[in-house]
Amino acid sequence: MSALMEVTDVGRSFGGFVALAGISASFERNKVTAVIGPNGAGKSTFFNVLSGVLQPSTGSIRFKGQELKGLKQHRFAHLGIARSYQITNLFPELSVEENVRVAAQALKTRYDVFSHRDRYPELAQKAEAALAEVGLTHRRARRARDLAHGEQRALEIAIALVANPELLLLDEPTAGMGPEETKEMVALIERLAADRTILLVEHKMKMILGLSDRILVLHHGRLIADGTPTAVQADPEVRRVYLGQNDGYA
Amino acid sequence: MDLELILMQLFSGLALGAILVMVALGLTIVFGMLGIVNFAHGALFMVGAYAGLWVAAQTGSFWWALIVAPLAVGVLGMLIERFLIRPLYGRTPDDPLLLTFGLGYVLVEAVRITFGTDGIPFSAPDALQGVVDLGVGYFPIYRLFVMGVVAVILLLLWVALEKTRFGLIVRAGARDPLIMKVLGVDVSRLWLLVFGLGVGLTALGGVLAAPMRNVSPEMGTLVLAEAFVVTVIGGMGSLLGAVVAGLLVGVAVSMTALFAPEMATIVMFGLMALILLVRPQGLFGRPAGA
Amino acid sequence: MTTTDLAAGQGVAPRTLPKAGAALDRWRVPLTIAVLAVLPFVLPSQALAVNVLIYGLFTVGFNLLFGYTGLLSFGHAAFFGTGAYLTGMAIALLGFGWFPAMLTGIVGASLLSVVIGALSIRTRGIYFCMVTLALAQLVYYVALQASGWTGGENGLRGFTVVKADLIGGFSVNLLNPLAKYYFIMFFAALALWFVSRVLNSPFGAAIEAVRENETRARACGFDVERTKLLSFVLSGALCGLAGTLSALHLSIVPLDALGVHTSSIVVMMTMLGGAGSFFGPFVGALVFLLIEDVASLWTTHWQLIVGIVFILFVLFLPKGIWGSLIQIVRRRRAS
Amino acid sequence: MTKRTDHPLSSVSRRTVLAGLGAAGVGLIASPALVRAQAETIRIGFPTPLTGPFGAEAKDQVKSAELAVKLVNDKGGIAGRKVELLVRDDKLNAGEAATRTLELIEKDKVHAVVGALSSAVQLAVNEVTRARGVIYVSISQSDTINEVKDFSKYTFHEALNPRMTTAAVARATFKKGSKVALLGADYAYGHEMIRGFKRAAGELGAEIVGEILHPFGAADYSTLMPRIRALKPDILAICNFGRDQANSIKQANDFGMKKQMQIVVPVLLHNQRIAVAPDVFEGIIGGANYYWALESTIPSAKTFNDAYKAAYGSLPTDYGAYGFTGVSALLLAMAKAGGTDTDKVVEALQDLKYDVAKGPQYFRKCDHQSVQSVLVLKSKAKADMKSEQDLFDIVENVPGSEQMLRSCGELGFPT
Repeated sequence: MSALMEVTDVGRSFGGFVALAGISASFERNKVTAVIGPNGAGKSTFFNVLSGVLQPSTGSIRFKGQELKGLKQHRFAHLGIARSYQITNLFPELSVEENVRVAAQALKTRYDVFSHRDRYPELAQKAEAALAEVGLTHRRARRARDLAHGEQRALEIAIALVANPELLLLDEPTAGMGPEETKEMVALIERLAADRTILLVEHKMKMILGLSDRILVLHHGRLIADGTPTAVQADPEVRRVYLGQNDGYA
Repeated sequence: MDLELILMQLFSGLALGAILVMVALGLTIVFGMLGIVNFAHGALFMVGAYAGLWVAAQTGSFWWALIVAPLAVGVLGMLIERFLIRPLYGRTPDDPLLLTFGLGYVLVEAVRITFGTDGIPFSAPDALQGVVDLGVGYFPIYRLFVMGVVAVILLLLWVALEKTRFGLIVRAGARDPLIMKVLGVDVSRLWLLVFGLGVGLTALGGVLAAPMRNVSPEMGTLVLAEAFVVTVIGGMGSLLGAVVAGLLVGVAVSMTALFAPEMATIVMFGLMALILLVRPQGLFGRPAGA
Repeated sequence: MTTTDLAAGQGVAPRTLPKAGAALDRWRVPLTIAVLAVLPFVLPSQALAVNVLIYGLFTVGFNLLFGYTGLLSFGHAAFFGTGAYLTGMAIALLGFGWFPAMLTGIVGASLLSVVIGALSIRTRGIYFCMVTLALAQLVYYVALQASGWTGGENGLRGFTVVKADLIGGFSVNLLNPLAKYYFIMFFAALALWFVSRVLNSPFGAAIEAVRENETRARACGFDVERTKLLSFVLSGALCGLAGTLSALHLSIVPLDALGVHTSSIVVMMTMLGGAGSFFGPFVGALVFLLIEDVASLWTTHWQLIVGIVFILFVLFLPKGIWGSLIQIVRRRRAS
Repeated sequence: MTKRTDHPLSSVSRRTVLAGLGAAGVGLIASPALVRAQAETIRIGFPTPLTGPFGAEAKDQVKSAELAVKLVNDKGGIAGRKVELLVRDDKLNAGEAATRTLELIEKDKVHAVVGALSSAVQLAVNEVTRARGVIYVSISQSDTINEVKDFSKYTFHEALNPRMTTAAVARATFKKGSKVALLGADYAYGHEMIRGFKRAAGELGAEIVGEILHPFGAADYSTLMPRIRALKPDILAICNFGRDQANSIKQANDFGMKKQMQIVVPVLLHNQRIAVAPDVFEGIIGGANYYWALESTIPSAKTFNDAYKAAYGSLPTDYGAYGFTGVSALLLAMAKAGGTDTDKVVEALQDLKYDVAKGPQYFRKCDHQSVQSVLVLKSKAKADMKSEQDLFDIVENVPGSEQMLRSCGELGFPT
């Protein structure tokens, strides 16, 4: 079986500034891969290119054999790629249940202006399932903006999850969380990893080392290391890059 | 069509352009610095004209009106910012737009109550009356004077914004209010001043326009439209854009006048629509959403 | 661009209502129709009641775009006016019956909204507002110039429908104010029912998602541009219907139907009533027209009152009358 | 026509359709009976743009109209019935005017409507009253309403129209061989004035050297001035109205045009002249329906001025006078008809010969246009003004004649 996603020589520049250059990597099914790197290394750009927010300037991205370059962003979700955001990015005035259901709906029906929403019971079921998976069932009727921070992070993942994506891109899922909340999130990601391919950006090294099967290290827009956590930890260039930047994460 | 007429037409176009620049200045500054589309712009222009009228009547001097009225209306602008607009920061950008829209109604009606619904005569000072022979045709001295004033104001603004510390802060504040906080600049006072400046310039435009266009409560309606056209074409918030667009529109209208003068308004709005579609941020504006 | 793009999100009430409101919500169409049905007996005049119907419907159409999709247009007069003009022109110039003429108006307004919508949704926020304003002004000036068809500044006349023939030989006498009221109310009710369906539909959820968070909606798989365009066209069609009814009601089409003033009052009505709520538009239209009607009887400076009321709403009640009521009820329930 | 008695739904339909529209049935019963006591007040609706740029003219109209009503009531009313004027603000908006007129007819049950100050509003009111068979005396200037397309048996035009004013002004100013340039607003009223001047020029042997249109409601005319000057006309006829007129004349003045040509306008507005400095208007010639100084030659003008002064302490204005002559003509006809029976009042208006403020007037048979004198005025220099109200010299008082109007055939009426 071939890789789920194949990234070949992808680059992206803004005006004259090269944010990403010559990245090649392939992602196997049902593995957790972490992308790390110092601030400004190009992690966000890489994520945005993989999720269709930005078009790559060069190179190609294949997902299940299909070229993604040139596709509109909203098509990515339909192909089975979902993402969460680093900064909480919900539908603030909608209820928790509506947040998830509308996400599920995007793949099912987008322009039905006439039948009642309840005519799509499977959407509600999917939403319930996703909420149950992240442990938010009891908050179903709350407005998203009224949730606690940890709960909003969980909802963030539920929205991505409800599309039942094959590839899940998580952008700093534990950002701003305390130790307790972080622990819960790690457990959640571990559960999800059982039957999904996950790509995540994180700063918390301890967590990454425990969670990932593989780590990509970006620096100045280039891929400087790619391997198992142990291999990457031992990599001299990675050590050099992170030396002095060891702000308590590692 | 002889060359003389075309030259004269070109000159009239540039002169009209200068007036359009003047009309749009306040709108573009307030948008550029505060991100607020001031729908009361036309009304404040009109209030400026009436304030000038009142000062001129009290002092008997156009020159006093030219100085005092913009200052007074500028203070009114600061009050508006402080009590009506400031509560809206942090809400959607639509809210200040809607508020100033309502404010426009109030100002027009307030002037109608105070000064009546009819227009009021307002003449240029004797020194500026009459016409001068430009070689290709006659031109009113007063319009030449307005062109001069606009040039001086633009120069002053340019120096103030590009060459002073205040200008540096204002420009930085326009890009990122957060930086201002970090630098310890009192952003709210800055915005108060900028809004006051914008409104004061708008009022100055009103005083200057008064001897050319008759002073009436509705005189701002068209001004708002003209200012929008110029600001949008030039790029909202760009001073250079306002100048280029003002002159461009002036010349376009003037050249239209040679063939189909009745199409002048359509040409203005058509130009604006075209720019919005091809280059929504305008000729010199920063791209939207950035 | 920040990841949380709230530019599209208006300060509007969510559709999620407390349980007390749920019943109200379920019966919203019959309830609105019931209230509308008694309006002619409650308001000072039937002409005012008809205006509440027409402007209420206009506001409902506008609210679909502004309140629910989060797009502030300052050019909706284009659709209202086009609906009105095409209806009048179909009768006066082509000799159509009232119903084909109505269809002409609605279809024409919808087509125009496809064009204006496609051009304007490429921009956002304040720019969207300006593009719609500019394009609507173009439509206005075109109508002013094309005076051979539109009557220009004099307005369109000569299409008074005295009697609307129904199927099977029945007819409604439109010179009788009450009959005309219920005739127009029938179409308003139909439109309300349709809007209610739209809001309850999956598409209704989609536009709210776009309003709340465009970026996220796109990541979820919504084609944001197409969703906005469809909402724009539905909105344009409804406003066109309102224009159509206004033409039949007044038996003239004033050029002002296409003017900035018409675009503005629908914004004001929506803000007064409450953007993004089902009942808001009719509440807004009713309150606005009442203020105007009553105030203009005892002062010529009624615009001062309208302006002040509007400012107070923007400052203190941005959710409008109905939106604020919902909020109060929700707070009560929460505490 | 007995429109108000009609049932909302024709009898056939009531059985079926009404079932679904129960409330309509209620309305049927609720709709007021029409048989009214003979002593009932006569109500006259008066839509006028109290708000907006013509607020001052509108207020003058209301004052004059109320004076006309008062004078009749003081003499015991009409057939023992008091007359009441119901003033409504039409906001200079045709849609608003139509709504207000519907309200006046349906709710206030007026017996007639008088008013309007713009062509669009006038045509809107005309459309509404025509369909409902209500008498309307229009007091706004337009050529359009004279044409057969908008003809209503129930509508009478008290105001002058562009054809009349341009004819009179041209007669007083155009000479054989005069070179005339036309500057006009690009809308119906502007076109009508231009057409009028062109026709008059043809008759008088003057030459039209150019015709320049400007957008309706323009604020700046500077770009048109070089072209006008290049035409080297003897006379510049400015064909626009209100603020457009004030702005274009002011700017023509700024460009020194008055030194090279005589500026004429079809209608010289009293209040507009006050709103603009006297030196701007100095020497400009234009038409008018009324000017108070007529009192030196016309007795009825003196009576009107005196009554107006007694009531309000000032002199009536041009547009104000329309309110007086329009309402007075209607009331005279009602008195002749002995009440408010529509057909009788229409008949009486058709036969009416009246002189209430400006000399003899009557309504022409085919289009119901009031045939009346047109004043040609010249704006005075500030130094020559003896009082605040002393604005114009009367150049000529052109007596009313059907010659000044387009013929009934031209308007599309069967001849």
